[in-house]
Amino acid sequence: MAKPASIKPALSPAQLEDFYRQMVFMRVFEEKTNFTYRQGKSGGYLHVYIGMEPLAVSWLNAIKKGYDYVITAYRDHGHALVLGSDPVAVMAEIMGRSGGLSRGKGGSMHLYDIEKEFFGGWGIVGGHTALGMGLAFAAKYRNEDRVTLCYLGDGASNAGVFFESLNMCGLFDLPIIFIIENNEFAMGTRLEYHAADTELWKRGLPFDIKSERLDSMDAIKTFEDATRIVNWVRENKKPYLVEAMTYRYAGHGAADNDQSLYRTAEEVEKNKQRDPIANLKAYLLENNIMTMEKLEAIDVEAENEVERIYELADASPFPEPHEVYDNVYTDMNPEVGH
Amino acid sequence: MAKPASIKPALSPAQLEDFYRQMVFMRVFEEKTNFTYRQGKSGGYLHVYIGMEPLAVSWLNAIKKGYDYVITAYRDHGHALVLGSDPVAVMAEIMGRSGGLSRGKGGSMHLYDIEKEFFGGWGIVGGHTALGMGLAFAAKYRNEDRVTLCYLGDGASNAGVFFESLNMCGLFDLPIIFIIENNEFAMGTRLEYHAADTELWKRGLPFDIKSERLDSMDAIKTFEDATRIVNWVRENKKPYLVEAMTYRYAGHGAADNDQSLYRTAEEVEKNKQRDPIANLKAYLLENNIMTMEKLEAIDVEAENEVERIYELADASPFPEPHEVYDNVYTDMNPEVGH
Amino acid sequence: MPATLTYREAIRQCLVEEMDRDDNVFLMGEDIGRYQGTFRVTQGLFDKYGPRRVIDTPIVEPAIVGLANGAAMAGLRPVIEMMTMSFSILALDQVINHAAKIHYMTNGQAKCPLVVRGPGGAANQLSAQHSHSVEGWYAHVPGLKVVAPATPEDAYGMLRTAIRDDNPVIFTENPGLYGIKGEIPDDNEFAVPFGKARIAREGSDLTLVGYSRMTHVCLKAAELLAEQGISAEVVDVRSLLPLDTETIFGSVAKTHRAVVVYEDWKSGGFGAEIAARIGENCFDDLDAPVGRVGGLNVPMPYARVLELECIPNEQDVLDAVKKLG
Amino acid sequence: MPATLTYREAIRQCLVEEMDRDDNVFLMGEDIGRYQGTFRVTQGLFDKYGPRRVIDTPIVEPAIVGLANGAAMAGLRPVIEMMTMSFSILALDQVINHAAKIHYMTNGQAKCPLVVRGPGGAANQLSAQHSHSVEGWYAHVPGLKVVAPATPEDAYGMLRTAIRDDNPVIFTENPGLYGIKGEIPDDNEFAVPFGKARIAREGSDLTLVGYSRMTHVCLKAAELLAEQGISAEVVDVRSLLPLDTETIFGSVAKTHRAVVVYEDWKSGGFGAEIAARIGENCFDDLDAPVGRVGGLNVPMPYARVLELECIPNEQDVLDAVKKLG
Ligand SMILES: Cc1ncc(C[n+]2csc(CCOP(=O)(O)OP(=O)(O)O)c2C)c(N)n1
Ligand SMILES: Cc1ncc(C[n+]2csc(CCOP(=O)(O)OP(=O)(O)O)c2C)c(N)n1
Ligand SMILES: [Mg+2]
Ligand SMILES: [Mg+2]
Repeated sequence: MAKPASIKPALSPAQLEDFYRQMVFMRVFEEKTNFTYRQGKSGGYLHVYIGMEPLAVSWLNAIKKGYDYVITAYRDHGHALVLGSDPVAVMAEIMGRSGGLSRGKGGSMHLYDIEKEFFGGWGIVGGHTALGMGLAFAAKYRNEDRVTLCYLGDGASNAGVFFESLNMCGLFDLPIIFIIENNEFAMGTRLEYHAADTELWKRGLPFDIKSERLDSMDAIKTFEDATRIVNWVRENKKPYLVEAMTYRYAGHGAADNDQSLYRTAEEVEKNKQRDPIANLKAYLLENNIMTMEKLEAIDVEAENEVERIYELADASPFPEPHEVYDNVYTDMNPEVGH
Repeated sequence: MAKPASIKPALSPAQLEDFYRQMVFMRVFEEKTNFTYRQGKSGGYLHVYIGMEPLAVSWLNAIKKGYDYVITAYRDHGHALVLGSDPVAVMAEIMGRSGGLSRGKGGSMHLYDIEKEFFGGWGIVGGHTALGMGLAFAAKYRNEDRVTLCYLGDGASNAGVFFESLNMCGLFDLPIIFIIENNEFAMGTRLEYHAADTELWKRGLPFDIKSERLDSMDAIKTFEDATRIVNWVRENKKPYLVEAMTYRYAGHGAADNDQSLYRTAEEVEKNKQRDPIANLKAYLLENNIMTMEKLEAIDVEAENEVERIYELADASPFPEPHEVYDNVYTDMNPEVGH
Repeated sequence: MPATLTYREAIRQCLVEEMDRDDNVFLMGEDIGRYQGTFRVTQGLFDKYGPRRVIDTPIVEPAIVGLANGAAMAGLRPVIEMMTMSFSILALDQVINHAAKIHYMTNGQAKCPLVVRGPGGAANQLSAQHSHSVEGWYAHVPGLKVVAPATPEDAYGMLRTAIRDDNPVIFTENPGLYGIKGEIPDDNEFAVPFGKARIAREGSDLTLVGYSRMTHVCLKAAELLAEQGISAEVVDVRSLLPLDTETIFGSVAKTHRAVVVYEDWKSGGFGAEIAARIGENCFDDLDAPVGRVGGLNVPMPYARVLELECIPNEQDVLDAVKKLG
Repeated sequence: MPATLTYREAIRQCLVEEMDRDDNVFLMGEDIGRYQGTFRVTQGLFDKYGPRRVIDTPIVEPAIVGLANGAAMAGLRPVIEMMTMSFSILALDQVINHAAKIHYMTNGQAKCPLVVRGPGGAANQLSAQHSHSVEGWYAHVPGLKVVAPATPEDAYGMLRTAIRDDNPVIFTENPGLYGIKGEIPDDNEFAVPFGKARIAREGSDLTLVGYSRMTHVCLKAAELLAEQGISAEVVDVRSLLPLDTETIFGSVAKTHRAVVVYEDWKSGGFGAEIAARIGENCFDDLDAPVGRVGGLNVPMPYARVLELECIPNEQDVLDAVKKLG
């Protein structure tokens, strides 16, 4: 008997190609953001999703984009891109330009595209999980069937406010999926040095919340899992907790340039065997879904596209100094001057 | 085969009598504190342990008093009494007198007797659980075999800092016992309205912490459980989580005078069948350990003793106004004046 | 017809009217529903609106405010009760580092129409951990609005403004105010704008500047001063952020003397900001240094005799006035 | 022989000396051990002392400070690193409502010898949530001591005082200071007492009052003023709580003019307290109102061009001086 579509969705060849394109684009885009950092064209803290792409591509293609709510921490470029933000505005924001999503007020860590129901982009580890709960609360309050996706790191999964939120989400039956991106590190601190039990999916157990651990390096499987869980939450209007097993290939952020303090080059190399893009590429070739030629064309296209985006972003002017006072309030100015 | 003493300690008749005496004394003492409140001789927030006595008597007689560390929230009279604080100083503190444990600076919620290793007495729900962790940390740091008992309420067991502390205690292998006093209410909010899953012992599950639920209305059984667990923690130098099932007969605090908002009189009556003092009394009679005469003599003795304590406390003068500046710092004065 | 209500009732009435007007307004907090609120401000509202709109929570201030932030970003208008403002300290990160920055970091894409209300300051022997005045910390934070009404009318009218405001508003009450009575206009659109101080009493010889319960202490002091032939003007600041310096400076320009009165710890309290601004802007008007009366710089002790030492009263104000010379 | 060290190294050296001296001293914080500290202040210490005394933690500021409070009550001397002081906002309840009150609520039975240290203020484009100056909030709280050294020597000597102090001490650094160099005495008992301001530069025409990195901004401004023939005295406050008003007032008595400079948001920052005290106590000495220069009252924006608008610089000080007339 064939499984029903809602449980195992078939990804068409066109969709698979699209997934590949989105992941490659994301990776090239983020490598470019690292370049801007090295060039001094962006600053502060800048964190890429390299190696973790299926968490954005597979999950965000499993929800109703522009309807379901999405929120994450500071490792947020990928989410904006998949949700359909103008990539020039994303790059410009990262470069602190007036063409940025927030005209340079937010930067890499604070991307928002509220029209697309993308709620950021937050810098306080764990803090946004309560905001995610609030989004889900609003959907339930208005009796909408929106689902909220709330991403957080393994490090963030220790934060008190996250547990408080799990309890409230369970208590109020809020339609939210918490995705713990277990990339094995909280900055320079390995999982086993920050979590008493490294099986983070167990954090749902005290709250009667369905919880599971999922491999998240395989874009196709992740899409299937995501579809299943998103459907479940939409139907059952209850929270769900996912521990997504992944790995961070890059440093914690662009400024993290001594990774030997917390991992070996061999470990990184070993994990690169799980690279979700290489994975998908191999699958597409082995199953004759796409040719090497076509795949390479997509790679080149991504390079060109990102170059064009970068140049457009770089052409965007810096904000005007007086803008510093804009949007502190909706309706008044703050006290002006030093 | 007889169970080894460390697993099932025999309580001698003398000890049983002593338990009874301590519980009765505690109850009469606390009824008197409520009286002082009604008389306007004490103020603020005042919370009694009535119905929950075994949590103090049985546990604190299972530890090494004056060596093991004890910390709790604001429902703290019983702990001070069992740990051997001068009851006049306890009563005087509750009445805000200079003869009080803190010369009236702390009040009912903030009793401390540091010489006796009693660390209070805290008013911020959940906040002291991290302090408890710190006590256990210090014991481990100095390679002592002290155990820390940290009590908290069912309401407090939702607090983020408690989960953060559980994780750290698990991570660092700290010798601490968290006792969640599940008295079914957080002020006027019933358990099921504040906890997504009312089995609070599960809160240890994500952190690989041994956790169990225990009936705590039976003083003898509680003492056995306590002895077993204290021994285990002392030997294994690891944390332990206990959900202690109990019930609060009094209002949340002395100012909570409309309990019908959250429970029925029948419910309270029903729970009074579990009254730990009546329980123990029945056991002592049934097993011919004590006579009714002796038991009643103890009751009367407690009444007289508490009356004497109250009078001594009431004779203690109020602190002098200038004392307001004392002990803000160990070594200097704060800025003085309005 | 205007009604005479207590401060507590005035808040409740405004809550009812705003909830009736706008389904997006909801209340959330600890023991506010079934238990009717610790200070009974929300009495009856759970019965009236049910658990969808009057929501009892666990004791988790950070998550409560976080939930409200998220809900506000998604278009709702949460009104959060802090059982006491002392507990809001646990949620400061959510208020300061989230709510206050949402509009700015999104460059106006998102709004955070949040109200956090509850009693600030000392009640009666609640001891050190429960007696904080925190309005000064909040008033230091751009992105927030902070108000501290002293009368039932202002509580009623400013809460309306707060609920309809698209920015996060900290609305500080005071345990000592809940029982005071006053007239409320019979107008469910009555709103007191933020950023306008109120002359609570006119006078010509000196200006007493207060807010919240201290306004009443200033008024009592003014009466006692009047007996001594000194005519004190009392400015009730009401709104700390935005702050109506125009009214304050105007009064000082007239009286040439000022004493700022606040219950919070004296050193570093918001009264310092008010005093500094008067000093800076009214330099030529001032005939004496700007006086300040604040709470004693000690944690709040339990014993009533000590507690009373800490909280400013009218005698402390008189002493400060005397010191101006 | 005195050594020339960076501010970062000066702190590290003091940590080493105090850890060598007293086994009760331990370090705890996020990424301070194996990762050597985000700003590399604790570099090498994990290797030297091992995981018993240099402890990496999860990212749980409230529990970290709570643990430290408990450990301090039990006789240890924890030195906590906040990765940035912005994150200490999450732990404010533990600092303010626990650490600061332990000694008082126990009426002296317990002590809380805790040091919380880390960088406060803006670094470089860290945006709104990571750029807070919080020393003013802490300096408002009786029971805490709060210091903000500007030089390697003071960092070295004040950290020693902090670690040996039996009270909770907030020790604010600044990202912009870590790299500056200075001489450190060759004396592992060298300690700079709290509550003593430092005259960083003598002058006669006006007093600039600053602390932490702003001391250097004041010094630069003083140089520029000297070119204009104005002799500015610079008072480096160093210790906010206790505050050395004697030195500040003494300088103002000499110069008759003062400008207070701080990086924190201008409105409600601790500079307001300093300005208010000068205004109150030096009324007859002052020839002009007390000027203030603070950070712009906006959340910190990301774009460098905007960020630079927010942080006070020497030109802003010159402008304020000019305004005094
Ligand atoms: C409350 C708080 N404390 C500390 C930091 C500094 N910090 C930023 S990211 C980070 C590590 C977070 O790790 P994780 O949650 O696993 O997310 P990842 O970076 O791996 O995506 C730390 C410690 C912060 N931003 N907020
Ligand atoms: C952070 C904080 N929030 C709210 C309160 C007010 N409050 C005091 S006790 C209490 C209920 C706590 O219930 P529980 O933890 O079950 O302890 P119990 O009173 O039953 O012993 C509340 C809400 C507080 N003291 N601290
Ligand atoms: Mg991680
Ligand atoms: Mg309870």
